[in-house]
Amino acid sequence: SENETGGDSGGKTLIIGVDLPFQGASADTSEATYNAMQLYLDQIGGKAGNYTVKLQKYDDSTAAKGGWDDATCSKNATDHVNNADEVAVMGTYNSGCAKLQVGTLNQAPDGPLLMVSHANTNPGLTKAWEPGEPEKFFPSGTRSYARVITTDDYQGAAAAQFASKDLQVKKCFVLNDNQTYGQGVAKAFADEAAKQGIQVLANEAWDAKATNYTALMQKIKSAGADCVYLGGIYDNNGGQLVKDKVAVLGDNKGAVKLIGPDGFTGYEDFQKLPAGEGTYLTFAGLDASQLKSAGGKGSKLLADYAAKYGKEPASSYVLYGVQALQVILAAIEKSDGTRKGVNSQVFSGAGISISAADAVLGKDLKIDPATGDINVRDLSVLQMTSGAEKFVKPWPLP
Amino acid sequence: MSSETMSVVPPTRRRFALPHSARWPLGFAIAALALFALYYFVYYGPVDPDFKAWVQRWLSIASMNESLVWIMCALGLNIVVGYAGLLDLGFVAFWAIGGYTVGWLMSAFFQQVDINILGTAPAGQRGIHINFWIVLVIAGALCALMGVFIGAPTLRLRSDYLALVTLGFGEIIPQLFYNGDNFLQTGFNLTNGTKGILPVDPVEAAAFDKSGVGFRNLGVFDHLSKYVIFVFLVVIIVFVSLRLREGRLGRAWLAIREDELAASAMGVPLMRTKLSAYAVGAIAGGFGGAAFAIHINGVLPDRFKFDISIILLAMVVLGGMGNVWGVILGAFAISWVNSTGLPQAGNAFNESFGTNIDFPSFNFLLFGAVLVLMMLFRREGILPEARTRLVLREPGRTEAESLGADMEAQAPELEALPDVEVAGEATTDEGKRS
Amino acid sequence: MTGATGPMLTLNDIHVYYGNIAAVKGVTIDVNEGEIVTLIGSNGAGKSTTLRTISGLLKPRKGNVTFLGRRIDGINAHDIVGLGIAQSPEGRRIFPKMTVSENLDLGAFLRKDKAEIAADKERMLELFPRLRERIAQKAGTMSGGEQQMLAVARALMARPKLLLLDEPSMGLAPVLVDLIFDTIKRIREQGTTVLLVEQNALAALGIADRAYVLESGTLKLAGSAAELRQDDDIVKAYLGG
Amino acid sequence: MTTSVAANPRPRLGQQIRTYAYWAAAIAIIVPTVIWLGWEIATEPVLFFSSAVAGLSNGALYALIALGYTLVYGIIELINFAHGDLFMLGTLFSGLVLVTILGQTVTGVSLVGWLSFILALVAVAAFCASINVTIEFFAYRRLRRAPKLAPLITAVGISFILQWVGLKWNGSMQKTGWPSLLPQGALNIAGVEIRYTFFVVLAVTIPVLLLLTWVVTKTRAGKAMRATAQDQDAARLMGINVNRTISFTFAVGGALAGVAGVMYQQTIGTTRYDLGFQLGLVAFTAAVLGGIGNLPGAVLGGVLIGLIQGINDGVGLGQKYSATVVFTILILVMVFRPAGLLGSSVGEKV
Amino acid sequence: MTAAVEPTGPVVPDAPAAALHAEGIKVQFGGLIAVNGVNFTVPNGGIVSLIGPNGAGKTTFFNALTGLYKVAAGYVLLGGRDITGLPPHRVADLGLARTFQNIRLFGLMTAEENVKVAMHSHLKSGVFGTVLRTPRQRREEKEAHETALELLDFVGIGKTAGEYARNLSYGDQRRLEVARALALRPKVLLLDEPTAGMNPRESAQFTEFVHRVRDEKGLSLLLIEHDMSVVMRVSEHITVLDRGEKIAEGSPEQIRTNDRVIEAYLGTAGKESGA
Ligand SMILES: Nc1ncnc2c1ncn2[C@@H]1O[C@H](COP(=O)(O)OP(=O)(O)OP(=O)(O)O)[C@@H](O)[C@H]1O
Ligand SMILES: Nc1ncnc2c1ncn2[C@@H]1O[C@H](COP(=O)(O)OP(=O)(O)OP(=O)(O)O)[C@@H](O)[C@H]1O
Ligand SMILES: CC(C)C[C@H](N)C(=O)O
Ligand SMILES: [Mg+2]
Ligand SMILES: [Mg+2]
Repeated sequence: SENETGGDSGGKTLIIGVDLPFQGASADTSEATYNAMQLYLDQIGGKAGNYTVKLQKYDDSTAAKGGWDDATCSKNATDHVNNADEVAVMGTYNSGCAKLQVGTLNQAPDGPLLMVSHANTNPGLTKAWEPGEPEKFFPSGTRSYARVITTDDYQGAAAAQFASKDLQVKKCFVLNDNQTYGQGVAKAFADEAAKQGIQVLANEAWDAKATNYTALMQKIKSAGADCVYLGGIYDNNGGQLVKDKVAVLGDNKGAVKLIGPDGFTGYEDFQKLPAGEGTYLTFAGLDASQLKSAGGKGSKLLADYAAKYGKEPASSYVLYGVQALQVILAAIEKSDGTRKGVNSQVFSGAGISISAADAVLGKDLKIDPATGDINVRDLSVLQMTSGAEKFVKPWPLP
Repeated sequence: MSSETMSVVPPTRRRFALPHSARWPLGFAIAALALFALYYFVYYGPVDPDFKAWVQRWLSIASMNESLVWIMCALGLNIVVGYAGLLDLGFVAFWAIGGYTVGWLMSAFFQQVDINILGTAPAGQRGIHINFWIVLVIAGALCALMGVFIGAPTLRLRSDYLALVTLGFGEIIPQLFYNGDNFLQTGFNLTNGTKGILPVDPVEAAAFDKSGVGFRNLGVFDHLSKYVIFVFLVVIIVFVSLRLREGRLGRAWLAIREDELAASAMGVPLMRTKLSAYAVGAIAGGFGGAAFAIHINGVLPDRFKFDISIILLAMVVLGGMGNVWGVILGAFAISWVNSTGLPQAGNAFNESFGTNIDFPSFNFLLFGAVLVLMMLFRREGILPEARTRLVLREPGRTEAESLGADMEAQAPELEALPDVEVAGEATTDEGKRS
Repeated sequence: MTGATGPMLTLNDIHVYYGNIAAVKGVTIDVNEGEIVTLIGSNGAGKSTTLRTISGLLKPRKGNVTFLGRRIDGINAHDIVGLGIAQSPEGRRIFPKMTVSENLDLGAFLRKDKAEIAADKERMLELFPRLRERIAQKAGTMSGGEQQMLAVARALMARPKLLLLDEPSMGLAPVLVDLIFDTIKRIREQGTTVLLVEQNALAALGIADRAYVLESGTLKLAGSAAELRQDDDIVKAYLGG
Repeated sequence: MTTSVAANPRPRLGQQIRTYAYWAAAIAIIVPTVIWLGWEIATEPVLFFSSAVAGLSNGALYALIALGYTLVYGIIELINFAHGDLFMLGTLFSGLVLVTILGQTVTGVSLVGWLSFILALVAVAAFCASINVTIEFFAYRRLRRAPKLAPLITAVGISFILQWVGLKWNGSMQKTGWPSLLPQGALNIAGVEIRYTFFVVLAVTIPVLLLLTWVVTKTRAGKAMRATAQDQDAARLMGINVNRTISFTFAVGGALAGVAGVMYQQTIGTTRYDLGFQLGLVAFTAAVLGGIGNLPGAVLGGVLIGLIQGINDGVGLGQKYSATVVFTILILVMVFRPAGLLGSSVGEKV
Repeated sequence: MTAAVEPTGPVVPDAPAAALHAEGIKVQFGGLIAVNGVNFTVPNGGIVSLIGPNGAGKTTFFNALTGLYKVAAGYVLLGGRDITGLPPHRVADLGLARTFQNIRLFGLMTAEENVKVAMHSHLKSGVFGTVLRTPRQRREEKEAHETALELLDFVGIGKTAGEYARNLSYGDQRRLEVARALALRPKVLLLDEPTAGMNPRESAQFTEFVHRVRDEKGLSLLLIEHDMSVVMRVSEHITVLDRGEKIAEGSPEQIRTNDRVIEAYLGTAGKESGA
């Protein structure tokens, strides 16, 4: 890896690692994301500037876990670094996984290896959140992580405001799945809910291994909640959780509302689950229906995707995946083809910006070179209606 | 040397022959050194990039280091199960404790305090920063203590129950770590929960790189230097295992494995002897845990699951209970297949046949099948100790008589099978003993 | 004796192995109906192995076993019991977690005649009053000798045509040793054939019609019990003379 | 006898201290627990009893699984780690029978529903029984005379293989959203809800327990099973067909796993390839808690564990400590009553 | 204790000075009193037998002496020292060794190792000594090795030192049990039915062996035995138990002619076969 050929870079092939959970509940979304990215790359001729670009899959999940896996995430990080031609990583899907990788990627011997995520919403990756964050992810002193989606401090807050203002909720019981992302978004929700005058009855973890949640729901019932917030991902036995919520606390359209974050969006299983009906969901961006109705590159890509694969992807994160790819391609295009070069395109000078015409999100985008965060902050409220996520309203943010 | 002796072959040969007991240690040393040389050249020598890629793919140093961690823990379990015959299904607890010791004492996690004992953290960082080598000793001690703590109330139990209770501890302790961000609902953050404690401080040790050997803090990518540390730890554990087995304690362990009641009537204090097996095994587990923490540069509770205990047990059994060399082989084989063999073979297969089979998901099948087939056809492991072979092959006559067990004769059904292999082994076994 | 032709039980040149080790190497034995035949020999001679082979717990690698004109080597042990061979095995092998009563019942496992079974059980308790005292005790907690009584009684509960006894007097008090030998004589009178293995060779030869002497897995001598009692070698080797 | 002193044993100080420590520890554990429970009942009766009932319904299911565990253990002293996984396959097969084959797609009670339910019970029981018998035939039978560790490890291996089957069959995700044919809804007693399905589970578990107890203690087959359990060669000498007896035991154990599978699929209705492994541990714990090998003990143990979990979820440390609580109790029972709640210890005779 | 018990033999007056003295031993299993108030003495250097019908409580009494069972009443003095209620390994340490009615060797250890196990309490080296192989540890191991071989030779199975115990013949296993017990350097050796399964000739040889052990190792022996020829020849003093109680004690001659013993134990024929 030392003898990197710096000079003559014409036609050199560079690799973008695509690090997603290709197994378990998120598998469909990951597969669709990868396919959409490949589709987009093919459409633009597989090149970024002078460089030929290839995608390489990395699976950060295991069949055994049925979702992302600590050990696999850490191992992938090493593999990314060891793959000499890889200049950037697109991913990961789950914030917890990203937090295990960024530190390693950042210390790659030949310069920090850039990661751009389309789905990590946990704030700590780019801004102060838990002790030591985000500095602890960047031991080399240079930032190397960016994302094209908003963060949970906003998402949680939006959900709390929606619950209070639109749903008139008074007492909310907050659950989290005990993972990085789930705890974060649950905390953000609980903090804002308290500010909004909602009584937060508890913020406690649900056990993904439990056979059922009847006793837990009884507890929520006897606490008198009129709202249950699920901070976490559907993968963690979310189906059973929702079923037991309905069995004990009644319909989601009834007295006790059920609210979830983006971790419950895009799962076909959940959409098919009868008990899911009426659940409110937030999404830390624009959902597919909005992107489609906005027209432009995004909606064209979705149409092409549907033409090629028979149906549109279930998750809105698929387009965000392509958006992350666009950011990486832009960085590669401007760079000298080395890891260091690619990364510094994002985190120095003006950073990366993509015009509304080019961006699949259809907005003028800019990655803040100081933090790696994106300038647009969209938040959508959705509701599970007859087996599909239906857009309810956007939630304006400060 | 006179010409007559020259003509006689055997004496000349004997001059080069190794004592039997030195064969395996020497083999191990050669393998370890050869690997070191290989990695050194792959990383820092002028090697063909294809070869480098090949090594990285099939025998990457990171997975080698992980194998070494498995080996340490398997060796620890071997003392408990293989030597003392105490079935422990919760060994993962020690691995976890060893890991967290590093997490606690070598990171910025405890922001409340500022302790630095020969630590390697960047100046000004709060937390507890103690030198790895001290922490290693602490981890061993803590695990030994935990071993005694776990053992004391439970070692009186019959073997099955002991298995269950250790299993219980193997579930409880990781769960306490897992939920330790709000330890027992007290609000105290003991372990940072699922998010784990990372990164941990670098280890200060001999570093091997392009420029040769130096003494400095190791970085995330100093795999080779960590390899040296891990091999060193394995050597210590092997050495202690071998020495203990020979002595008074090893005999007492064996006696307990054979017949607890008779052992106690012969003056062997049961509790103390069993506890010592637990403690010594736990220390090895603690070393493994500490090594693992510096290998992955942190600790994450998710790794410490029940299956780890089972896999460790499988390693011990596959390799040959009671024989450290067998256990090393077994542990290496299983961890290599899990981390590298299966996925890479799968990739190779998928690439060349254009299929899309998810090979790693077959590891359940592979793993299960290996266990079952081993038990059916080679119960004593790949590299059995003569004694263990007998334990698992054909229980003795006295046992059958005194316990009224069902193990007296070979099953008539089996008698009917032409069992050539068994015959061959039995003779070699006889040969070895004499 | 019911006019059957030929011996009731024949072992014809049997070879029996434990794994690789030959325990019995070419033994030929006949037992005629109504006889008491004893098998003597020093430790490890292969006596118990022979009995286990008859019962079908072991399979001879070579040779055959015939019972009432039928080959029984290779037949399942439980079927052999059905043919009328019961054994009181070496080491007692009572069911330790079952009561004395249940143990006795199991002796009659293959029998269907409830009333008769009850009567037989009563008879056993009569014979060994100690067992009656302990009737509801878990057999495993009984003393060695008590277990031995139970093992013999259990075998008798099967009402076998051929009874195999492996060291029935082991660990018994002298009074009971006498009782056991008396009992053996008595059941023979009632028509049961007995093959007896004993260390207490003197006593065994005292009640047996014929005897076989085993030595390291092979047959060393055979003859009438009375003859063997006079044989100097035998006396020297086994009777402590 | 000149000095016929009725000498009393002279207790040693160390021993005395140990006895006191033992009792002190027992009291130190029991008293606060009882006080705490009392306090919870007094302050939040509805929550307490609701959680308890929720736990009990799980417990009844654990009991069914534990029965199969204890039965097999009782006969061949094998901790059959694969039992839970067989149960998991049972849940999947139940789904297959009811949804795919019988075409049940909506939740709700009907005569056809009940008939299908009963048919599923029979079919799944038969399915699991035959798998179990097959496993016994190919694996455990060859290990009859091997020391305990060998079949134990084999069982672990089989467990992995069955999990793999589940993984390939169902994928690595939770399978959920099956329709249930059992009456939904709940009986409300002073605010405490008892789901109707609980009664169905009881209506299955209790007769099964009684039937099994009768089989094991009263029938010839049962006697053969117990004899085989203790000494296989001696059992052969009694005329017992040991292989058939063990096959029969595995068949019954498998059928129990199947019945539990149907009940689980119909009442809880979420499964995953590793469900069986987890519940297997719980069920095994239940079996040991009750006294392993003891049938009523298994049911008691299962119900107790469910109850404890429920109370812990509702008013205790919370769900995330459920394994900790269950296993702590298990360890305490092992320490204070090593033979389990209903088991009796037979000391070794020397 | 029933009044019927007559001290028929030379009662040891100075009990505490005896090698082993048990007073009022009572063992209970639930409602069953297996041993009831038995007083018992093994004089220094004596060979004493315990006989009695099956189920009389002999083995149970042994187990009570060696700490395997808890006594409900009574105490045990070993060389004047109270050992009641001590755990088995402590009892063994203090010099009370035993063999088992059912042989309980460590089957998969060699004969030599079997013997060395019993030296556990005499050896001193700990974990560190063993790992570092200190000179002291090496010396100790060497001595242990020599002692073990010596003991095996003593019981006549020196050739089998390297054999696994389970491969030894029955008679050799019995001998190994004795060698192992001797390795404890006991003051008193308890043998439970040592000749069971031996043929009369071997039993006869055993008698001499017992004397040799006593004389050369300078210890006291207590044995349980049903073979009257052995008992009568070997014992200096015999105690008879029946139903947990002592019904007689005395010299072999006294016992042989004691009516109660004949009735309960020997039977009429017992005399002939025992002679
Ligand atoms: N389960 C076994 N495994 C291996 N070898 C055995 C087994 N059982 C017996 N043997 C060996 O087979 C030979 C014959 O043993 P067997 O038990 O038949 O002798 P025996 O004549 O009954 O002696 P004893 O008087 O001691 O009962 C002996 O050498 C013995 O060690
Ligand atoms: N654990 C126990 N539980 C219940 N009863 C027991 C237990 N152990 C022994 N017994 C009973 O106590 C009595 C004494 O048994 P013990 O073994 O001491 O007899 P023994 O004198 O050694 O007889 P043997 O000469 O037959 O060996 C017997 O009746 C036996 O059934
Ligand atoms: C797609 C989501 C389930 C992932 C989540 N936003 C996270 O950061 O982990
Ligand atoms: Mg025999
Ligand atoms: Mg006895």
